[in-house]
Amino acid sequence: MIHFIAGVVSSSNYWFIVLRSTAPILLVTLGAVITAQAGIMNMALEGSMLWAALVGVIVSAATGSVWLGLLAGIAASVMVALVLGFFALKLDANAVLSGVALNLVATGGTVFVLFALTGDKGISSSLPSKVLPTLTIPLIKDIPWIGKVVSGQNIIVYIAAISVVAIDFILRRFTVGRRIKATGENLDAAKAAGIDPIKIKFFTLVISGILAGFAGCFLSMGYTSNFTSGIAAGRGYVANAAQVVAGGTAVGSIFAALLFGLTDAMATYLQNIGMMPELIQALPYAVTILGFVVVTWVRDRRENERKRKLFASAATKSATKKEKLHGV
Amino acid sequence: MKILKVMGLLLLSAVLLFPAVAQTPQKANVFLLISGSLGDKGFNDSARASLELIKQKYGANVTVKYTELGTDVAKFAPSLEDAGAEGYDVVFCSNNFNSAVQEVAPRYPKTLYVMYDGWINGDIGNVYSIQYKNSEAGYLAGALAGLMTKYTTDPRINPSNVIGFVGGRDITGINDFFVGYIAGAQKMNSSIKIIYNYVNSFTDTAKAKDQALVQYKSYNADIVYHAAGRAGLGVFDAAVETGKYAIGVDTDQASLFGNEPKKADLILTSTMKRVDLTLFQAFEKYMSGQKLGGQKVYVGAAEGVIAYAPFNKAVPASIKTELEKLQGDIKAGKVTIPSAFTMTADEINKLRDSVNAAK
Amino acid sequence: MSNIKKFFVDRESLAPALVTLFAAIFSLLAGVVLIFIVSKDPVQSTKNFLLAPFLRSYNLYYLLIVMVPITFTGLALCVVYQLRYMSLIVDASLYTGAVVATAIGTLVSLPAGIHPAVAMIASGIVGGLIGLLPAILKIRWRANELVSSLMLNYVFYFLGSFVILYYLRDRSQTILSSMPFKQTFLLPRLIPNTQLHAGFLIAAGFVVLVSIFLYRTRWGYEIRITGANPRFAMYAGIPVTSVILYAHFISGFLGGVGGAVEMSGLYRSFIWQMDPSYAWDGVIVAMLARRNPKFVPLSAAFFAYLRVGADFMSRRGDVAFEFITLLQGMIILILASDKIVNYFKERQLRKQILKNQGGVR
Amino acid sequence: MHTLIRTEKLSKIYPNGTFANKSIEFTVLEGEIHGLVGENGAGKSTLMKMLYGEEQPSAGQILIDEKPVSLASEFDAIKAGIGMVHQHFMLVPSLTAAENLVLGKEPKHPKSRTFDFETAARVTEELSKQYNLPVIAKARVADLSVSMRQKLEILKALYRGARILILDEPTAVLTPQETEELFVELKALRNHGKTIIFISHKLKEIFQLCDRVTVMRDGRMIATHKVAEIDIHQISNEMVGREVRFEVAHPPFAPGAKALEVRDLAFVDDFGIAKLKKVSFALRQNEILGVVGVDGNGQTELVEIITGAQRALAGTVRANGAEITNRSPGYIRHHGIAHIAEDRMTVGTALPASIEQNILADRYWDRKFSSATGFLKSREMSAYADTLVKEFDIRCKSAKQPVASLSGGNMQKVVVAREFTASASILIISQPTRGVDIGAIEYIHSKIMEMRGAAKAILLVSSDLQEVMALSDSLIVMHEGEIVAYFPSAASVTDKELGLYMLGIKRQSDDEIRKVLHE
Repeated sequence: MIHFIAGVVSSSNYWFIVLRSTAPILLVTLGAVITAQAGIMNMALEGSMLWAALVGVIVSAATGSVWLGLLAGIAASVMVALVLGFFALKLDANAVLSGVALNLVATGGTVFVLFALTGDKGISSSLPSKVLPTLTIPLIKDIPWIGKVVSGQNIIVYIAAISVVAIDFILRRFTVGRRIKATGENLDAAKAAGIDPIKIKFFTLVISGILAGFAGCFLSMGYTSNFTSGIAAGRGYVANAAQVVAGGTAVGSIFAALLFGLTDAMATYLQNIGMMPELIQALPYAVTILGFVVVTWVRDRRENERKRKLFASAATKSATKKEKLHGV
Repeated sequence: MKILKVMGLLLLSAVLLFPAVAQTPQKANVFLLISGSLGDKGFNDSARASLELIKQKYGANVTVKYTELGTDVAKFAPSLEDAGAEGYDVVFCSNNFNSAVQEVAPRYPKTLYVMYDGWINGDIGNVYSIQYKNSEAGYLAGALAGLMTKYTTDPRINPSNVIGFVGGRDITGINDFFVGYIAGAQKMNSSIKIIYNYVNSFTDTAKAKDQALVQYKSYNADIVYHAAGRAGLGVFDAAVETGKYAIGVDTDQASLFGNEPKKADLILTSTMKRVDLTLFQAFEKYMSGQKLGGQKVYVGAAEGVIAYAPFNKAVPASIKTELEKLQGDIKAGKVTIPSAFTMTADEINKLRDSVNAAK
Repeated sequence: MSNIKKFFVDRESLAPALVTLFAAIFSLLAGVVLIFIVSKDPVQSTKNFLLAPFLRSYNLYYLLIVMVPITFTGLALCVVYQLRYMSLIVDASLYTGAVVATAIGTLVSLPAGIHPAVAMIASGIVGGLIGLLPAILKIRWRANELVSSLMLNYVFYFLGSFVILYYLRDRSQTILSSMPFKQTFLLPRLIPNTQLHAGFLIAAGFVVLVSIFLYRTRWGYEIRITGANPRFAMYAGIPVTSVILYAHFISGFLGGVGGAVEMSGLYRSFIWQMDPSYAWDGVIVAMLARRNPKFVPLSAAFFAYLRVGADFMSRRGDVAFEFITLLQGMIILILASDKIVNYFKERQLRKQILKNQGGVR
Repeated sequence: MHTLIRTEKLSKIYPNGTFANKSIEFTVLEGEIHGLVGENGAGKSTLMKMLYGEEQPSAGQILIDEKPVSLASEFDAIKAGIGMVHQHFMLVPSLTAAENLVLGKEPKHPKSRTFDFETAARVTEELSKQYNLPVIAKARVADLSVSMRQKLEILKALYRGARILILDEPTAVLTPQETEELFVELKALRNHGKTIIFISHKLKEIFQLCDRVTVMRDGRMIATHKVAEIDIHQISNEMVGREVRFEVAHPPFAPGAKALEVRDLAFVDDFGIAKLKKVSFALRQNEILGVVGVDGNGQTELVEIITGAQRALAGTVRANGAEITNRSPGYIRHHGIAHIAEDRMTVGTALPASIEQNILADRYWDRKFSSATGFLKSREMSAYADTLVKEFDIRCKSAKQPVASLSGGNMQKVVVAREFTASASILIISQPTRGVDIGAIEYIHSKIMEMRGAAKAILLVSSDLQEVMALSDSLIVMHEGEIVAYFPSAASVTDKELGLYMLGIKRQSDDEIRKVLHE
């Protein structure tokens, strides 16, 4: 068993599949991270993905252009995020409940629309939709092991990678990142500094909508070549769990999404050696919860440790730190 | 459309007014209930196609109607009830309705319930149930795959003797395909190894694609056969992505990808399970006055229900001939094919293990 | 008469009831508008949608049957909503409860009457234990209960179908189906030739039990106080942690029993091909009931009415029944945004005070 | 001098019905330090929130430079040249001082348009030097001392070009040295031409610092004076509204046995500040032990630990001989401790619940109210609630109405009704009359004295010095998480003397302090 796992992990094909199945999760996790940093939980990511997947397929089939499809899909996804923002930020509705409601609207609405357009409920196979291209990267493709993993992936996989950098930039390099952080960490402080928290939250919602749009379009126009009902398959929810594991950073999102992607891909392989498929499929979700719990636990412990240390120094009144900070 | 409805209503009232007259019915209403959804380019679409055949033959003498019910089994019985109460003469439904049919059919003895892809539990006078010899379909696919994987002059075929299988669920109906597939492949290629996965769903195309990708890429499978309903369409996506072959199931799936030649070119053939034909034939019999209620039939290649779809041009003539001969033999009952229905769980496990390419 | 009035009119104020009514009416109107957009014969479709239970008697029975599981999940969610928790784990409780009941219904031999009762208790306990998990994760590790319950729902769905598939499956069936339940396990049908089963009465009984529990016992009292203000509850000496735990156990218990009742009442073997996800329906039932169990039958009936109408209409016409999921989402959105109503309430209050104070000084 | 800010008939009513500001006519001149005094709940903070755009006036208007302005948000206020230093600092702990300073108006790299941290840090240091307000630009705010955070807040306002600085009780969190330092800095700012509004309820500070002072009471503006022209008594009269506030009949003091004993209690808050450092004292029956101190010197934490809302890092608490350290509030209540929480809105009551539920929340389990099988006796419950409503004069339509619908005073009476009938031997009373009308204050005070007469041991914590002095038999003074003085007889000490201890200027010897343990 261990031998088998080691064999799988060392194969480039495994990592190819990992990257592929991690990409959509990574995209939505980034979306969940950036909204969470601004202090709003985007529970509607699942719905965003569903609408993006459907609208992408419909528009690409209607126009014959995969790029227009992608654009329309992203627009649909952003729309969902904006509606969430409207209810949660303008009408003061509970953000989580509104998100859940929007997901329901999406689950039913996508099938409803698909049926109204094609007469089919389950799959868009009657629509001649297009597929996003895969890319072969010139030099990298020739590197022995890495080339097989990194090159030849769907364009969205690379967009996911670029998104990590982009979100990292937004959060750490751009001024808006500080405003996002201020809004999420101390809303009153942000307001007192003249920042409009609602604007910031809307901004993050739009970003998360774009990211979920990419992810949704990937699912129906790359990952597979059709929209199928419920195609998001809970990835939006997984993202909200992974967001916690990510610890609020773009780089953390990679690890969090990989946690799911690695086990998800491994599950396919473990099935091959006769592990019970149903049990194996529970694994990625179980691992995500585990990661979720471990991360919060470690964070709490670290916090307590910090407090204890501070007390030790305060009690002994050596207070070197205090002096240093008071002094100057 | 409206005229049709009015006519349907007229017909309906005619049927309701003169039930006794219709010894050999001249007119009939048919209702097809679909579990899951259409668009699978297979099983369910095939069932819907039967309605077309019926319309073609009987024209204005029949009204046909279908509805997609999804996976919520709670609504199956009320839907059947509805069909019965509205006086439909013939109701088509799949084996997923088994318990609902048991519940409802006795209440509407005038309606004939045609249940396909499984036998009804118990004996009910107005239920006609049809079981298919899935294992024969599997056997056909296995034979093709077993031969093709040796045909290494084709650049898409690698030297390893590994083929793949993606099943919907680890259940008897699917394992029947699989058992036949193994037997057929072994018959044609004694050193065959098979890599297999179950999607655990008949709808999750993405998962099926993931699994097929693993089979193609990590285990060097040249050909993957699927029996996973709508989810199985993901296998074709994987075939396109890796440039390898796949075998379709239930209908001539290659012909359904007219707008996607890349996909169609990689589907070597499909093992057809003519749900459309069996339902049509059942209806013909009904119209000719035969009593079908209470019967359970087991149909396969002999009845022309299970057969190869036209072969892809990638299949060399020599293989084609050999397979056509095989198909004839099966039709004539000259080949013994194991069936999952007669095997214990252990036997199935052992069989799968013995050919598992991952072990 | 005054008692009846007292039953329906919320003590605190009428506003929430009005919002609820508004949401219900709005959803029906939105439904009709949608029908007119997509249907070729909108009048007939609308008629089928709105009048289904009155057009055909079996639709009425179907409505009552549909009410059973969503009454259970609605009650279960009422209990957690009283705590202002958002856990959706009742989905896993119900599914796993059905699996446990299937095991007992197929493998164990017991006398009639006792057999389903034992199954319900066992399913309830298993469901209750599952219900505890998100609460424990929240209390111990501050993990958001909605997210963790959604993840756990997947885990338990896969575990449950694993058990069905490998231990309880009827191998002679082509499809996924458990072995048939033993006769002793089945609940009686209330009306011959219909599927309306005794589980309906059990659900009704649980409505009464949960109402009494929440509003007439000290444990329910603790739950309500804790929900109203957990810091206050802690301060007043209420063992908040254990309150949260037993409330979640009870919620899961209700889910588990609901699963068992569905199995022994409606079905003859376990034939769920997928998770029926009754918890999502429970969300809206509990919200429409304003987390008060005594209103659950009413809101479950409303929801079942929507669903039966949508099914009937979609079979008869050209509108997909999925549109009720759409309506469901809209109802939640409206109910979640009752801040709009609060806003008007506050504005009125402010005006009143200004008026009372006159010109000030 | 030029009138910088003027308000006309400015009124504010909160959604819950609180009438916080009534037709305020408030004027600030350019270049002055203007004091704003009043007791808790007098409406100072509300007035300032309106000036800073955080709250919108219900009526009236604000004029700056004699021009009407609409301050719809903080952003508008900043644009109008107003800066505010809140009592609770508006800082983002995980960001650095420099990042906090420029938040909302960040410098960017000219080319990449990314955040320019180096410039931010440089600007911070320059401003810091210019106004002589030292901060460490590159340190995270979480690591800064309280006074440095305050300076950062002032710099933040200045960075945004504030002409007018509002400081909301800035000295509440400072040590005396820090306070003095701050005053020097503020005067320097005035000399730079800035206008400062200084909010406080400490009159001494007003006289040290301000040019003019405005007094508020009960949401109204009472008067504005030049500080040089009035004396402290006049202001204090205006603040209180009558000559003598408290005259409580004090029966002779005859302390009984030790009821509550606290030893070596230590606690560190989330920011790593040691809020309690080895606090020890004992409380006896028949005794009202007052706890005196400037807000934020550990009183809140002390009460929270005794009543089980917080866990102590070290130390023990014993009630009637039983150890209750770090036990659950329920356990502690069972051991004879009742508690009037300082914050009745978030802790002391459950606002959406009914008066009845609030009154019975600590005793619903009693056999009087619920049967052995767990069923509630609703008739007994409502009868009981009705009697308490009557006995404690809670003004309401019915005991079934939610507490949220009551006025502050009546809300507090609900708390008092519950806690004083809890059959506890020890009462922990925090801020019993904060934000409560005069009538209710007198009533609550008389009830407290009644409790003392009933042989209870009472720990009284209040930031209202007069209240503590009038009610208490003996006093302890807390400063920076420590007990710095113990007075066995409250009558023998003056408020001036207490002030020296409260501000940390004086400290008793350890031996004297230890007497509070009565060993």
